[in-house]
Formats: sequence, structure tokens, C-alpha cells
Amino acid sequence: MSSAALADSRWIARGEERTSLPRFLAWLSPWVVVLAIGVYAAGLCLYYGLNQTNLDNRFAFGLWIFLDLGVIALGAGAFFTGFLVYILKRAELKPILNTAVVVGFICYSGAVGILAIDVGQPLRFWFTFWHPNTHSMLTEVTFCITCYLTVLCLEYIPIILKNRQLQKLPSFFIFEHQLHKLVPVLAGVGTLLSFFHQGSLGGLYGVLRGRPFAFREGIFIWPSTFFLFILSAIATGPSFLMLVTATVETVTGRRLVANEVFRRLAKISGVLLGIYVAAKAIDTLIWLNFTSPAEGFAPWQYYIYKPFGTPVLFAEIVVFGLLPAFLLTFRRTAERRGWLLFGAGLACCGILMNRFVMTVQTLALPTLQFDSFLSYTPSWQEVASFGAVIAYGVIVYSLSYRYLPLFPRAAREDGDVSGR
Amino acid sequence: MFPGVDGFHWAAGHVIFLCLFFIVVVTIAVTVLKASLRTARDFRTHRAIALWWKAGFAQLPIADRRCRHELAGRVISRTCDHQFDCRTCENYSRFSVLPATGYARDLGLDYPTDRLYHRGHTWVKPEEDGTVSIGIDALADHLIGKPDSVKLPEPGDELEVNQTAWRIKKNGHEIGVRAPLEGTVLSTGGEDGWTLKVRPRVDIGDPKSLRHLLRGPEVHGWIARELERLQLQLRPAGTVPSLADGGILVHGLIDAVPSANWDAVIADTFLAV
Amino acid sequence: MRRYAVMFGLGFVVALIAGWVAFPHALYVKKAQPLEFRHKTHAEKSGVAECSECHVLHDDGTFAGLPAMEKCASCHSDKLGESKAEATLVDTYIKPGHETPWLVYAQQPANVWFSHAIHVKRAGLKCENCHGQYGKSDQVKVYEVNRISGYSRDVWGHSMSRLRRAPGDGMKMLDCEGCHRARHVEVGCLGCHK
Amino acid sequence: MSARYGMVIDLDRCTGCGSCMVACGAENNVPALPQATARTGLTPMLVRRVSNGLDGNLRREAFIPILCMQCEHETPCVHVCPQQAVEVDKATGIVMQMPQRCLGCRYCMTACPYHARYFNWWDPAWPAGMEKSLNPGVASRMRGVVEKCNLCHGRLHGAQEKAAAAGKREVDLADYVPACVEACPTGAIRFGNLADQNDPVAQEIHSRNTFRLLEKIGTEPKIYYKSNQAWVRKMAEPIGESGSPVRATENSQRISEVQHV
Amino acid sequence: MKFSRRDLLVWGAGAAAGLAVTPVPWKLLDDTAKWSQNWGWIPQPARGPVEVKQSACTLCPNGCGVRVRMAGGWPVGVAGVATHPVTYGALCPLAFGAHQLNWHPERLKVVRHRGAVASWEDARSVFAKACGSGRVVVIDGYPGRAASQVLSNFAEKHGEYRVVRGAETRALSPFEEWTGVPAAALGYDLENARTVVSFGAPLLDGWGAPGRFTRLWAEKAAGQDDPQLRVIQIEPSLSRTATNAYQWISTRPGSESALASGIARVLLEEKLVTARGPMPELTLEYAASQTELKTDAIRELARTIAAQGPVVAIARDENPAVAALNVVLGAIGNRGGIVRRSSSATSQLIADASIGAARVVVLDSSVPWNFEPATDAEVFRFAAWNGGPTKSDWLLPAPGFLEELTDVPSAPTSGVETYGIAPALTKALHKTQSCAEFLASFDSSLDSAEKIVHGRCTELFRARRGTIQSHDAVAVAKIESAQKAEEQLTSGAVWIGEPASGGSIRCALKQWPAADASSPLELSGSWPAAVMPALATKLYQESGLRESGRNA
Repeated sequence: MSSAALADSRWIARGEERTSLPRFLAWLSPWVVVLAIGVYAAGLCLYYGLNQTNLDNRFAFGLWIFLDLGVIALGAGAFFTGFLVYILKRAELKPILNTAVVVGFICYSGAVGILAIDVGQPLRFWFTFWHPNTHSMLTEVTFCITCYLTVLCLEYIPIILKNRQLQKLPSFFIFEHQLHKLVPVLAGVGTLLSFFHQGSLGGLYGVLRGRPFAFREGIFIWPSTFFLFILSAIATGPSFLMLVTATVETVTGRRLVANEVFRRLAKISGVLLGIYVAAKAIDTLIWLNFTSPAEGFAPWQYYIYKPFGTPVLFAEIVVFGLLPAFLLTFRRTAERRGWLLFGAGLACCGILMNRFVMTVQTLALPTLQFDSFLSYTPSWQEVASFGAVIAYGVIVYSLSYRYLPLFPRAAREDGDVSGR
Repeated sequence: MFPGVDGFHWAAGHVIFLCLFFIVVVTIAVTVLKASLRTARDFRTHRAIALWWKAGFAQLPIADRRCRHELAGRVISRTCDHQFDCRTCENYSRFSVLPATGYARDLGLDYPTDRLYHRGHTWVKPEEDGTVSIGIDALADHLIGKPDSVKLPEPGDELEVNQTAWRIKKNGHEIGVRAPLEGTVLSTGGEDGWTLKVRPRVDIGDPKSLRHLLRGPEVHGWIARELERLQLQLRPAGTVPSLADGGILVHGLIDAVPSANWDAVIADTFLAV
Repeated sequence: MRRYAVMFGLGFVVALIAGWVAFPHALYVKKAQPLEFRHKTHAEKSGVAECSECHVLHDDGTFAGLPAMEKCASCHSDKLGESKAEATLVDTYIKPGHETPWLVYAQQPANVWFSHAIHVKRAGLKCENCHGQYGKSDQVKVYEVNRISGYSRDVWGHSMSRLRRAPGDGMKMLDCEGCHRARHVEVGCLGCHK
Repeated sequence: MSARYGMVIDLDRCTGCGSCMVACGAENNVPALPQATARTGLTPMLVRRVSNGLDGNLRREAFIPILCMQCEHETPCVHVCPQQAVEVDKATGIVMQMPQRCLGCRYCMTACPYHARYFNWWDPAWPAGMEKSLNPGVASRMRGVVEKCNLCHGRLHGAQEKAAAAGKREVDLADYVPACVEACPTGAIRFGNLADQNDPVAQEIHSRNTFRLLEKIGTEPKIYYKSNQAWVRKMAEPIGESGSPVRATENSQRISEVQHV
Repeated sequence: MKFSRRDLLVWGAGAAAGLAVTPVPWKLLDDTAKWSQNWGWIPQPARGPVEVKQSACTLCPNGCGVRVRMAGGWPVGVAGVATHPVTYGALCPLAFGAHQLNWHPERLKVVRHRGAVASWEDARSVFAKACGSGRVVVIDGYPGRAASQVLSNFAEKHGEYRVVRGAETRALSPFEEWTGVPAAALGYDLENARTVVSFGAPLLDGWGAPGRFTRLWAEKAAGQDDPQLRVIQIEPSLSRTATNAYQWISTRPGSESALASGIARVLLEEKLVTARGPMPELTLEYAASQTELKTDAIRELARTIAAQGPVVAIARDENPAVAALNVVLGAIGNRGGIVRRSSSATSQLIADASIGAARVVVLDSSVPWNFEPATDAEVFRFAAWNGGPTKSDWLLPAPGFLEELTDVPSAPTSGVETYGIAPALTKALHKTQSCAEFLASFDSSLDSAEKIVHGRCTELFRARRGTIQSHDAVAVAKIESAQKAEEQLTSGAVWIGEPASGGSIRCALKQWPAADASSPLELSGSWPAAVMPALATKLYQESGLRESGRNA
């Protein structure tokens, strides 16, 4: 056993067996490369400004905003699991909690990172806090995401401090212990915050009365998209957790979570997805028949521009909505890993598609008689920084999995010592 | 954000929004503060040790948390939920009266019945003069073989139960041996140089006070399981676990089977964190 | 434990000193004015009673700011005294007809539009309200410029904490707003920005 | 009493010469950046060319100057800006965009139905020495912020100062004429105070053939248009309203074809 | 005592806590944001006193009045002069960016000899030698100025003076032989016309003094179903003018003369006009076949034309048939037609591409860049901007916009005689010299342009005709002194002669001119300057309003 390997093994949780250091580094290196390229690209954007992107005056939002919406939606698993475990006392979901927190942390920090490049004047970020316009959904989003990211950090810290070596330092050890005791409070706050900003992200588009494709009537100050986004987020959050866990299980060849947990998540995800699809369908009908005509826009004209035809709408509601809802809810399919993950996958694609459509189609469609339908292709800098976020996620998760007890041995149903 | 700053309105919506925000911020801040203060407090009161033991126990696989009564064969299966401290266990007396069905078989190791054993592989031997001698048991001894260095506590040092009593260095591994009970170190050394003479802080006359230590049939059951675990952990990867034939327990196992994940073995054996 | 308390306190105090004493010195660069100038002397000797005699506010509302060279030349066409400043004024600026490159304390950034006409004529503000007592001072005060923003120190004001400030010390947007609020003047962003 | 500045643009009088664009650019220190394209350029005043979609002798074209519509009600950009960099000025009704406050999130651009907002994709630049010829009434904007037509606030400042010097509170509209209005050779763009009932422009907005863009979305623009030709008035309605798919027009077509930098 | 890692940690915590209660973090937040608002590398307008001055735009021969906003002695904005008698305060789009032209990247800053940088001295010595050794041809693109006077005076001594005419003047040239009046003295009395038949002339797109016709059209035609002023546009493609015209007749390119003849024939046949001038020999059918119009369409068109008089036909460029049509329509010398503007102007030699044997050819900066004389002589071209590749041997940097004093004679299409002065408002950015200055410096006997301008003002004053228009119109007769008049003119006022007197033209057109297909146009439109303001070019590109940077 080389000294490096020995030193490394000291950091791995007791009794856990992890792949050898060289293999681990080999797995990380490509991701590190992707990350490096992305960071370089982001650097270009910060140094030379957003002319490095292919965004323009009509396509003011693009790939990046889509990414933000996407990852934040997928990250919803974090707050929702916390909510289920600590507020609704669903202890059986505990095994997934650490993963949920890490995934959430990755998603949100990634989103915030991209936002920092996406705004033209990052140095003025604090203006939003100092002179907030409380009518703006974006203000709500900014406030909530900042706070929630803090919360996620605080939830992540105990997990980090559980690391074998850090645990040896009494102060850290005790702090972890104490902080861990207070996590339910944080979970509560997190739930409140996430609930609002997930919604506000939907509101972001719903309030655009100048963009009839996105504009929705609503309840009180919140357009219907506000609630749809919350629903879809909490519906797909668990699905994404399942996917992540399953992927880790395949990659590492270890069984990490009891099937029971999977089934439970699937049920939750499926039922919520069902509700979401119903709500979405009703909303679409109201929008096409009342909201949009009232603004003077003929419904059919939203779908005359390829590639955004009615099939997109159909796919969103049926293929990526109804279908996974069934797959996840029914015992027959839910008990089969394959079907389960397929369903979860569909659900996640569905939410990504929804966020994509809300961002891109909204901007691509013309409003004025003499406007035209526009298209936009991201520049390599945009794509690279997009990739960087994903690489960042993989790296952080891999490190967490290797050195932190994400899936506590004790909690695992098979008490096999070798931690295979 | 504050009255007087450009953009602040005394409008209901505005104020409500900001209040909510500040409430959240304060809650988060208070949480962190609370955690830090408690940390400082516990740090002062050395609660770390107790917590460590707790955490270490929590990290043991279920299989390693068997109740002594199961080991003795008094009950079919029982998982300990008192961190192996039977002094606080309300069920102890209920099971201890049951007949032990566990049979004593030869482990190829010497476990004298005149002493009590701690789960961290140390033994306690009450002496006539009311003191006790403490040492590491046969399995631990075979495991380590000849240590590279041993750091024994000084006479006069206070031992806390479950706290690391002395440290042994071997092949780059540091092994913290846990004290079986609380007391003051009188002298170190003895026949094999590893035993401590300790004046216990508890009244060893009182049967309750040493209740957390294993004795009699429990010991065999316990060691048998420990050997099984050792088997699994020491076997070369991929081979089928074969039952202990006793013969494998050469003195100085670490040197004999260097390939194994000794980190895990030591951790599990000596209940390290 | 006490040791840690001491350590903590040590760090705290060091930070305080660094922040309140060292930092301002690091942040602001002191620059010397090209010339000596005494408002007081000018008021007394040459009987200049009103600021507006030199800092002219034209009828069309435009404000001259610092007086042009001719204004100085009208008296200092040749040396009125032996002081070194006098010599520099006459020889380096007036004779060759160069404007004096004064460093303007009250200089606002390019995106600010400030109309003296509106504030003096309409609102009837006194010069002191914003410029303090500098008009009565007996020497040029040292000009300090912010390394990062390039603003004159007068914009932030001389009190680093901005808590205890003399009237007219500080010309931040906050100060404009404060005054506007006090006088119930409502102006939009582009009321003062351009 | 507070004013509500607005315009009536007579499209029948617009020959599409583009004087308003150039005058606006000069007044507001808009840089002429070679790297900017139709989709990334700064055109606070933009003349769009539209056609009646017919061919041969029947074909007719018209020109629609697009600037910030100065929406009075539920102003989309004002609602969405997270840090109050946009506001509808109480005293003038001008929708004011503050580049120095702007974070560059571009949310307002997605909110604007008229695409009248522009992002500074590059830092402004001019040939060496040309800053001497920039309009001192307007500060140049930096990269990474949104800008748009502010109804020549620089000229409003001048008028206010003049009024103050004359001891008046109200500005004289003779002193406050936006650059595009001043430049229009046919007097197609007319500017006035819509809140003042005696103002001819205020009266004109009620005349029969006056209309606003996308009136139905209820943003109440203060920029009105006027045309005696029915097909031109149709241009104010959203696509689809006219029953036929969108009619790509010369320059919108062009814009959509522009390659990215 | 030992300083452990943990000590450092705690110390750091303390420092962090302490820093939070110092100005450091907060001031830095504030200042970095301020920094982002005041980036040093972003040019900001210079500060300085603002004043408004009047002058005239001399970038093309129309000499529109401009009001220039100056800050710290530099022009920062251009606007029209509402009281200007010809333009009524309107300008062409390019004028609004003209004040930035002096910094245009293509601005000529130094003397160039066949591309290589040279000095004024080189140019002078070469020119001096060449002058001595042969004939000098001086070509002017903006005749009638004091500078033109200098040019022609020099040319008379050392060779020959020629002019390049703009399209508008060329359109009037056929009348020179029929009436004996030089084209430079003719103009359109558009103010009184009620029907204007344009054969492809960009009437609403920079024709003549842009403000003049667009204003007329806006007042009398725009948006009216039955306008007082009918604009009939005959043009193959839908131009700005066509789309705004009362009627747009789309014909085959190059068939304008045929159509003109056809119309004339119908007018005469159907007695729609009291017969003047000869009957074109070509048949209506031929015209129809040429123009790809139906004969009835042509008849109909002719009737519409005749329906509302006075009528005047305007050709885009030289076109005898269209000119003859005017004769038929009785537009010559009549109200609302083609009138004689001034009695003073004389006809000049046209500088068509071939100019006999010459040693030196001098091109004034007013000559359109794309005019290249076909000669083996040494060519000296004065220009303020570089318009691209040229055959000229010498490029001599001329003063840019508002950098030199010039006078402004009547605009080519103007119906009345005007005179104005464009004072130099800004100091020259580079070491420049106008053609006139250059030539005068070789011949001390020549008056300088300034002197001639002064002389003209005195003449004007002595003649006691016309009025001087500034904010209000003042009869010259009422002005006390010559230099008072000069002052007024120098400060942007414009002198206007008496309204054109009617029948002073006698037209003798015997038979119909041969209907040759009108010459394809290669000369730039009404924008002779080599470059356009960068701002205009850019905005046209971005808006897609004009495809080509040229002919605005």
C-alpha cells in the first residue's frame, strides 16, 4: 500500500471500501478538463463582456437561463426530502437525505455561479438587495436563492464534518453534532424559501404580459406558472434523486439504498407528477381559450413555427408527464428498477423540456405584426460554461461520495461489514 | 432595503417582503450562532469523548452491535441501543437471569475467566486491594504482535471509560485503546509491560458498577463473532470466507497479512471513530 | 479556553485598527493643488463678498464652476506680492494664458447632472448647504481621490463612518436624497442622472 | 401638475429617411461599433419597414419608427426590474432607464413587447479624439447594461435649467424637443404633453385613425401612431389577429437572417 | 508560546468578525460598483460651455442651413434651421451625424503621393514645376462658390476650368440649347406646382435640398386621398418616393424617354394641352412595347397628368425626352414649372471624363469621389475623406466639415436665388488646405476666397435687391451697411432674391429629341462626400433601411 494511497484511505469513512486512488483520479480527470475549459470560457465572458455569447437584444435569455431553471428545478429534491423527513417525519427517507443535500447544493451553487456570469455587471449584484423592487419576481428569486444557498451550505457542513479525519478535531466534531441537531430548523426555512423561489421562477415568465406565450392570469399576485413550477419541481425532485442514486449504484457497483426507499420516492414523484400534469393541462386550456385571446393573440399562431409545433406541447404533457406519472405510480412498473428509472428519467426530461420551452419559445415567438420568428445558437463559451457546471457537479458529488458518509453504513439494510 | 435608502417605500407589499426576508436571515443567523455557542460550551466540558463513543457506536454495522445476552445465547437476537453501556440498560436484569445456552469452544486464544472484558478488547482484573489491573486481550495482542511504539498514560492520569487510554503505533497505524472503566492510573508496566494498575473511581464492590463489561459465556460468543468479522476482513479480495481454524491467529497478524484493509480492521476491532 | 478568547480578541482588534485607520489611508490618494489659494484673503483684501462674483451663475441657468483664467488675470495681471504661489500663477498660467488645472473637490461623475440654477435660484439653497465652510477657509484643503472609483473624497465625506459629519460634508446620492426628502422634492433617477 | 409627454407619429408622412435614427444616435452618444449587428446594435430609435404583402403595382410599403413606447400602465420593464433601474417618472411620465443602476440581467428586454430595449454588448468606442464631439448632456453607457429611449432626458434637463433660471416651474415645450422630433423632415413625429388638454398632440390622440401598438395588452403606451391606410393600422395588431400568418418584412427578414458575431 | 494551527483559525475568526464592523467590506462593495460605473477606458463627453451657432452644410451643393450645438468649442450636435428659406429646417439624414465626420476613420490626415505619405512641400514643388511646364485643368464639383471663382481665375491663366454637374443639374441641361439659359440658372418652382411627374427622380429620398420637397409633400400630399400636390412616380422598383406617391407607374428600366414621348403624344393628340412644341414621331404602341405598359394605361396616365396643373416633369438625370415633355406641358418659364433663377450665372464647360491634353489636373474636394478624369496628366485630388482606390497621383487633405469658411450659392434645383455664408465653426484637426487656398498661394495676383466672399456681400448690399432671412426677413434695402449684411450672413442668415419672374425664358424646340434610352446612372446620388457618417452607415445597416452605404 503506497503512502499516498494509505493517506487517502485515512480520509475514507471507516470500514467503507472505495475504488483505488488512481482509478478515482482517472475518473475525475476528464471532468476536471471540462471544468477547466468552462472556467476559461467564463473568464472570457467576465473579461470581455457578454459579446462572447451569441445572446442578442431579442434573445436576451438563452442557454444559461435555461440551465439555471433546469438545475434549480432538479435540485428541488433537496428541500422536498428535507421537508418530508423533518417536517412530515417520514424517517424512511433518511437514507437519501445526505445525497439530496449534496445534489441540492451542487444545483444551486452551480446556478448562482452561472448567474454571476450571465449578468452584465456582476459587481453590482448587491444593488438588488440594497434597492429591491419587490414587485419583481426576479427580486424574490434572488433573495430566496441567496438565502437558500446559505441554508444548503449549513446543511452540507455537517456532512463534510462527518469526514473521518475532520471528525478527529473535537471542535469540528462537536459543531457538526450541534449543527446536525438544528438541521430541522434549517429544513423548515429551506422549505419556505424553495417554495417561494421555485414559484417565482415560474412567475418570472408568467408576469410577462408583453410575451403572450408566457403570460398567465393567476391568483393574487402570482400567475398560474408560479404554482405549476412548484408542482413540477417537487414532482421531479425525487425522480432526479432516484436517478442520481441509481447512477452512483451502477458506477460503483454497490447497493446503497433500500428498494423500499426507491418505491417510496417513486410513489411521491408519480402522484405529484399526475397532479402537475392535470394542472398543466387545465392551465393550458384556460390560457389558449381566454388569457391569450384577451390579449389579442390568436392561440394557433404560437405553434406555426417549427420546431415549436403542437407536438412539443403534446410531448410535454403526455410523453414526459402522463407516461412517467403512470410508470412511477403503478406497483407493477414501480417494482421493476428498469421501468422505475425510465419513468424517473422521463419526468426529469419533462421538466427540462418545460423550462426550455418557457425560456426559448417565449423569446423566439414574434409579438409585433412585423416581427419575425428568431432562432439562436449558443456560442462555445456558453456551451463550455454550461458543461463546466455539470462537471463541477460530478466532481463535487464524486468527492463527497468518496470521502463523506453519504449513505451511512448503519442505515443500510445489509449490515455487511466489508461495506461492499 | 432600509428606510432612507433609495427605493424603499412604505408600501404594504414592500414592507411585508422585507420583513419576511429579515426574519429568514435572522433565523439562519441565530441557528448558526446557537450551534457555535453550544459547541463552545461542550468543548469546555469535554463532551467530545462521550459524543465520539456515541458516534463510533452509531457507525458500527448492526452485526457488530449485538447485545451481550445474544452473545451469551440468552436471547435469539438483540441489538444494543445503549452504546454497550449496560449500566444504563433497563433490560439488563431481565435478560441476565436467563440461562446461557452459548457453549464455550476453544478459540485458540487465552481468555481467562477471572477477568471482565471490554468491547474495545481490553480486560479488567479486580485485585484484592480494591484496585484493578487493565490490559489488552489476546485477540488484540495477536492482531498487533510486536508494536513499534506504545504510549502509556502517566501514573496519576485520570482514565475515562471508553476514552482512549493508551496509544499503540504499528506499521503506520495509530491504535487508540479504550479504557474499560474510569479511574486513576497508579502504575504502568507489569509482567508483559502493557498492564496498568488503576484505582477505579467506581465502587467495584457494587455489581452495577462493572456491569458494562463482558464476562463468562458472553466472552466466547463475542470473540467468536469478532473472529468471523476478522476472517471476512482479512481474506484476500474475491476468496470465499472460510471459518476460523484458530491456526491463522499467528502472533502479529498485521505483519502476516499486510494486504488487508487494516484501517477498517483496527477501527472495527478497537471501536475507534 | 481563555487562550482562544485572547486569540479571538487579538484578531478582532487587529482588524479594527486595519479597517478604521490603515484602510482609509490606503484607499485615498492625496494630491496637491497646482496653486495656493485663500478664499478668506480674497474675501477680505479684494472685497469679494459673494461666491457668485467668481463662481458665476449665468442667466440661462448654466453655471461657470471654477472661474476662468481671465477672471484671475483681471487682478493678477502681474504679481501682487512676493509669495511663490503668486509667481507660479502669473508666470506659469496667466502670462502663457493656460487655465489652472484645479482639482475640483465637488466634482461629480460623468453620469450626474446637477443644476446650480435649480438649487440656488428655485430652491434658494446657500452655497454652504452643500460646500460647507470652504468658502471661508484660509488655505486650499488637500485633495483626496478614491483609488478605486476615482471620486473625490468629498463625495463620501471625510467621516469614514459617515456618522458624525459637518453640514456640507459628503455629496453621495444618499445626501442628495436626504435633502430632497426633507424638502419633499420628488425626482426620478434621470432627474439627476444623465 | 405633472406632465405626460408623448408622441403622435403620422406614418403617412414618414418617408423612412432615417433622420430620426441618426439624430437620436448623435444626441444620445450611441457608438457606431463595427462588430454590432442588426441583433446586437444600439438603436433606441429604429425605423422598421413594413409592406402590405402584395406584389407588383399593388405593393406598398410604410415605415414605422419604433422607440420606447413609454407605457403608462403596468409598464412591463418597470415591473420586472429587480433593482429599480427603471421607473415611470411621476412628473413627466417618461419611462426612465438608469444604466448606472442596471445589473444587466436583461429581464426587462424579455418583458418589453416592442423590443425597444437594447443591451450594451460591447464597451462604447469612438475614433481617437472624437469624444470631443459627444453630447455633454448625456453620459455614455458602459458594457453590460440595458439602455433605451429616455425621450432625450438631456434636453429635458436643459429645459428645466432654463425654466429655473427664468424663475418658472414648468418647462417650456419649445425648449424641450426630442432629437428625433426635431430631425424629422416631414414633421411626421409630433411631441407634446398628453396631460395638457390644449396641447394639439393631446387632442390628436383622440382622432379617428390614431392607434397604438398592441393596444390590447393594456400597457397604455404614450407613443401613438396615425395612418389613413387600413393596412398600416393593421400593423399595430398582434400576429394572428389579422387572420394570416406573420408577414415577414424586408428588414425584419433581414434581422432574422443576420449572422451572429 | 507556540502558535498552533487552531490558534490561527481562532485568530482568523476574530479578524473576520472585526473586519465586518469596519468600513472595509462595505466601502469596497460600494467603490467597486462605482468603479463599474466610471470605467476609465470608456470615453465620456468633454465638459465645457455650450453655445449654439448657425452655418450651412457644405457637404453637397444644396447648402442646407444647419444649427450646430457647440460644447467647449467643438460641434456636438447638428439640427436644421427652421427659418431657412429653402429647407424650412429640414436636413438629410446624414447631416445629423456630419459633425462626427471630421473624426471619420477614412479622414485624410496627410498628403499622399500614390499611396505613400508625402509632405505639402513635396506636393507644392511638384505642382509648381508641372504648372510651369503645361496646361492645368481645374475641376470643380460645386460651382458658384467664391472658392470656385478662385479656381476658375487660376484656371483661366494656366489652362481650363471645368465643372462636374450633379444629376439634378444634368436633368436641366437640355434646356441650355433650347432656351439659351445655362442649366445653373434654372430651377423648379415646386412651391406652385400641383402635379409633379418624376421619371425616377428620388424626390422624397434626397433629391435637391432634401428638406424642400419632403416638406412640400408632407404639407400638400401626405396621407391625403386627393392631394393638392400630386406626385406621379415613374420608376421600375418601389422606391421610397414611389411608395409615397399619389400614383406609382412601374415601367421597364431605361424606358423613361419612350414613356415621356408616349405621354407627350397622347397629350397632343387628345388636345389635353394647348399644343406647344413638336409631336414625337414614335408611336404610342412603340412606347407601350418599350415600357411594357398597355397603351390605355399610358393614355390614362397622360390624362391624370394633365388633370391638375400646373404640371412639371422631373427627370432623374439628363433626359431630353422628359425635358421636351416639359415643353409640351408648357412648364418652361411658367408658374409651378421650370423657371430662371438668376440672371448672373454663366454656363461652364462640363468635365466629362475625357479632358484633352493636360499636364496637371486638379480636382477640388467638392468633386464626387467616383469621378475619375480619363487623362495621363498628373492628377492632384483634394479631399477630406478617402473614398477608396483612386487613380489620382496626389491626395491632398482638404478641410473637413465646418473647418473652413465658404459661401453658399443657390441650390441646383431651387426656384429662387439664394446666398449664404458657412463660417468655419471648428479649428482644423489636421494640417489641411482647400484647393482654392492651395492655388491662390501660387499666384499672388489671385484674390483669396475670403476676399471674394467679402466682395460678393458688398455687391449684394449695393444691388439692394431681395431680403436677408434670419429669424425674420429684412429687405436688403433696409440694412444700413455692407458689413452689417456680411455679419448677418456670416452668423447664418440667408439672402433670398426676388421670386422667379415668369416669361423670361424663350424656348425654341423645333423637333422632338431622339428617344435614346436614358444613360444608366453611375454617379453617386446627392451625397458627393466620399464617406458617410459612421453613425449613419451603422444605423442603416442595423435597421436595414438602406442596403448600400452610398446614395442616401
